Amino acid sequence: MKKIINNPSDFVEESIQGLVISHPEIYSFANDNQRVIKRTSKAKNKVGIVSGGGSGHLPVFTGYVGKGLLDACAVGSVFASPSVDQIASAIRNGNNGSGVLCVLGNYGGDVMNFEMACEIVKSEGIETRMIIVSDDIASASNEEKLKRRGIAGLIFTFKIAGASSENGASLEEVYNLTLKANNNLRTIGVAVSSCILPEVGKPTFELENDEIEIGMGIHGEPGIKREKLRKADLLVDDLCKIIFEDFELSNSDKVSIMINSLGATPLEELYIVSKKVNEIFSKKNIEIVKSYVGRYATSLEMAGMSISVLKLDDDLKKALFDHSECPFWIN
Amino acid sequence: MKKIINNPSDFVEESIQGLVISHPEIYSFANDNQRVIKRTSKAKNKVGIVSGGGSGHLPVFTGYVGKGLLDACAVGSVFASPSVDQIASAIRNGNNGSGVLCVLGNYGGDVMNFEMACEIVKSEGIETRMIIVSDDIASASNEEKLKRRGIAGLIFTFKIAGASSENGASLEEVYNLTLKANNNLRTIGVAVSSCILPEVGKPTFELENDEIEIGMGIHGEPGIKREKLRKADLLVDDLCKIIFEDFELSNSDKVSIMINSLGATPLEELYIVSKKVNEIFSKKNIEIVKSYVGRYATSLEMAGMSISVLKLDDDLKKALFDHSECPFWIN
Amino acid sequence: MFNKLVMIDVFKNLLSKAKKSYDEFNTADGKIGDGDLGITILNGLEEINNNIDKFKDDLSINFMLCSQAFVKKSGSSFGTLVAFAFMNISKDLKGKNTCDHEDIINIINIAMETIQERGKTKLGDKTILDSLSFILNNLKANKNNVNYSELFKSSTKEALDAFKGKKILIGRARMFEEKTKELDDPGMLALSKLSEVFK
Amino acid sequence: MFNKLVMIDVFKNLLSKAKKSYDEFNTADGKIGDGDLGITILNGLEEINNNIDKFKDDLSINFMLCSQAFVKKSGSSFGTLVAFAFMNISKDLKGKNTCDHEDIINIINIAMETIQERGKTKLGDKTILDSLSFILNNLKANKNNVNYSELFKSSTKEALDAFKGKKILIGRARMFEEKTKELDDPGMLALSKLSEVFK
Ligand SMILES: Nc1ncnc2c1ncn2[C@@H]1O[C@H](COP(=O)(O)OP(=O)(O)O)[C@@H](O)[C@H]1O
Ligand SMILES: Nc1ncnc2c1ncn2[C@@H]1O[C@H](COP(=O)(O)OP(=O)(O)O)[C@@H](O)[C@H]1O
Ligand SMILES: [Mg+2]
Ligand SMILES: [Mg+2]
Ligand SMILES: [Mg+2]
Ligand SMILES: [Mg+2]
Repeated sequence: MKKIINNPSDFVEESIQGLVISHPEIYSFANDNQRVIKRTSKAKNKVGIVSGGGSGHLPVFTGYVGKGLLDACAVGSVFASPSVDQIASAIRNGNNGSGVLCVLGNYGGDVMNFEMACEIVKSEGIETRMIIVSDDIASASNEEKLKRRGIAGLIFTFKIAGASSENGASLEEVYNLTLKANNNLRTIGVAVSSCILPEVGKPTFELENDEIEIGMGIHGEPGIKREKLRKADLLVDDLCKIIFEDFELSNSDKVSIMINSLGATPLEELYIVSKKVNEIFSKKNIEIVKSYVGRYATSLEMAGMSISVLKLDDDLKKALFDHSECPFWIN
Repeated sequence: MKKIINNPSDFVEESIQGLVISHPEIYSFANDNQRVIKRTSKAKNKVGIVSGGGSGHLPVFTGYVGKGLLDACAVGSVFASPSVDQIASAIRNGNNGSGVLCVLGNYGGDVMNFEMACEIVKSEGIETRMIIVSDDIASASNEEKLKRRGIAGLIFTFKIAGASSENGASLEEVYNLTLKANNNLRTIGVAVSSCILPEVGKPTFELENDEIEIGMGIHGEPGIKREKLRKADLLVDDLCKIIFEDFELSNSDKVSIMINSLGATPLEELYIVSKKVNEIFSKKNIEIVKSYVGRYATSLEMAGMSISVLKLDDDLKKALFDHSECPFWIN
Repeated sequence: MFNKLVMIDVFKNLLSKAKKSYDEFNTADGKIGDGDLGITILNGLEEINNNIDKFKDDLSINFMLCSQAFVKKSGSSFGTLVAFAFMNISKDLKGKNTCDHEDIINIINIAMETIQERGKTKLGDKTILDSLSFILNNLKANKNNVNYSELFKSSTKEALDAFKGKKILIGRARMFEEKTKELDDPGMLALSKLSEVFK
Repeated sequence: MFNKLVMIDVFKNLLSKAKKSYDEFNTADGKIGDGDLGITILNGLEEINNNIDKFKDDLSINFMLCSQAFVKKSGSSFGTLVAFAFMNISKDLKGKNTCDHEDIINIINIAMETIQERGKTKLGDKTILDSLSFILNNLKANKNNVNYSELFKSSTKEALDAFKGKKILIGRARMFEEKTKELDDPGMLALSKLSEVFK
């Protein structure tokens, strides 16, 4: 995979500079930190929603800064956590005087750094809560759901938290609704080919020509099993089985689904997957209220995709459909 | 590149079925033709905007069906023109009683089939005009601009035509504004790696590990020259030079740009490109009113990108920013 | 004499030839175009052969089936032109069960007119139109005891030779300018290879 | 005795060792994690060495520089834990120019507390915490004429051996369950390899 880049060491800086210069009406740099992106039109008197994480996953994380989504975001190096400093700055910039909810994926470095940053800003008088998103079924058993990684489902939690805060909910209320979203969220993914870190220059992992890896993480962490590539319908059947085994969904349930490409896998394939997912859910009489199909959380140019399910109640549904403004989310 | 598909021969049908089932509020199948997608909420008393072309380019073509964009679209096989039948059906379905503007890329098969389809529906009393989009600088000299291929710039013409028709313009007026858009439009692209046609199963072309191809078409047609891969900034410099040599832009001009990925090239790289394009234009005092950065016109999982420039006047600018509804265009 | 049985035979042979030449045609097209000429030809001929048991004595019906096959299976220029040509030939042959020499001349004429009209091509652009014009001229020059197989083969070969060193002036190839001088037009090359099956 | 000069020497040696072991650490981490442990360690040590001429006699300052280097260059768990540990060590060593045996015990103690608190790890989870605990025990058991190089090397090796056949209970590795029994924890492996440079 050939990359259209300059110096690998400038990869992150240049790409977020490009983001800000391309959409100045949405994104701005924080004044105090060039690895922090904040909303160009700062919100007032609402709970701030802040995220952060490694680069290489665009639109995750910083692409979701915008009205109705994130207020600020700390940008780490490729696949690496932002530093405590950067996160603390993001929290300060995302704070609108009503406390800040941090929404992040469950990765060791990120969690530790967010915890530390929260301690620091606490001493400055900023109240924070943390939602550690853990939607990846493959990364831990159901009993240990809290240890699961956060992957594409992250975006649902951004949207729910953002909408809830925009509607004037308190920090406690925003926290509770987002927690419910995280509890109602499951993702299972499959990788079919690796990506190449700009600084490393060779694939993170190798898969045989007829191999796929179920449950691979968005950094190329191994998944639960390596299997033979098979027809999309069979694969989707198996993935949905994994979801249903983990997550009881019944007849009258309403859900939103997200079919997410890890990067290279084209939309056509995602829609082939979405067709099958819709058929499977419809057979079970589970209503798909809304499907999101596209590149929402990527791993550079990795090929593969994930299926996310968010079970909705009235509050979550309202928050999902609420207005927002960002180039990567269509209402 | 491993594909998540079923039978290659079902690739197109299944992907558009997935599109319709995933976004039923936007897309519907025509009653008379399963290769024609129309708006779910049919417009009234406005000029119909119809397109069509090969599959494998999503969101192009059929993804741009929606209010303020296309009324209907004929879906060809992968990289192949839809048939005369299919196009004629798309025109009938896109017709709201006020005539139909066909907007298509300049490819032999497409042009011939659209011409034929227009003759057929004429005998049924449907008035049509045709805009053959020709934005690809690499595919013919400036003197032969009309022979150029249509690539990512297509989307701008869809948006302009759709907005203009939505505002109640006559067929003649919609035609004229869209023609102006096509005249004001330039695209130059570069491919860095090939895609694989589902039915062929091997790469359409091969590039050496350090090679890129300037001006490659979205079906893998050779470009104007094969060169060494170089730093993004140098590449963008050269591509912008090609644009400026072809297209006189001056000090006070306002433009919109589109940085488009052919598929695998990730957003991070597009933003690195966008940053440089913004810097170059800003040095020339050309105002970029709006940047679109993403996957707007793809070639399956090909890697590479293109830069499009649309010169704006007040009418074009208004049409560009007008409201529209489709999962692939954010207002 | 050309009739239903000959036509069936020809299309069976064309299909097996197209299978053999699949990669060659794709590769030739890939040098200057999108590399789908082998696909176009093979898909169209396969679809014709899938419908070959619908062939009737009335040649008009058969050419319409051929046209529909190419309409259904091809979206590339070559396939579209062939589809249009077959359609116009079908219209012209209404009610005919056999073709003699003059009819064959007429068929080539119709094909050339269709390509000129639909493809906006001129003679000399280095396309299949030029191959057909070599066939036409030779058909006109030889009226008795014609070995059609030989005539098609040699005419399409002559056409290829005649255009060596000339630029391709239409289609995707046009943009390559000088480079196209050394290359055969893929459509002309395909016609030449496919002609080897005529009886 | 540990002082500024020894510290400079240690970090120079650590860097050259990290360069040599870069692939090995990435590969070990890649088997159960995201394959960045070599990057994390190398980047952090390079950044420390880039700042090594800022080292002062006051060891507290030096450990703070080390902490900042890891904060700046690493976003992975290992790097973050190391950064926190260096920070807490720095706080503890304020004003100190040398470390004796008891100080070194204290340093290891602080590192372990930090990792337990920040990493929410327990002894026995098969992580770097366990390697440190073997070092600590051996430091406590040997007070005179200690060859630190040997002690670190043998302790981290003992730790590796002690955990062969046990599951990794934390981090990305946890999900592999049985598979992790046969594997060394990449962090523990790295500490063992890196220990070979202590003088
Ligand atoms: N407008 C035209 N007029 C005559 N022949 C044409 C025309 N366009 C294409 N051809 C013939 O078809 C061949 C290419 O066919 P094809 O691969 O189907 O084109 P494409 O894929 O570019 O649509 C050319 O080599 C040429 O002989
Ligand atoms: N919470 C933790 N507590 C103690 N040690 C840990 C913890 N997390 C990771 N480690 C150590 O760091 C090593 C992995 O480091 P690293 O590659 O930086 O993790 P990651 O990339 O998953 O963030 C592990 O082998 C383990 O020894
Ligand atoms: Mg072709
Ligand atoms: Mg073609
Ligand atoms: Mg790691
Ligand atoms: Mg890591």
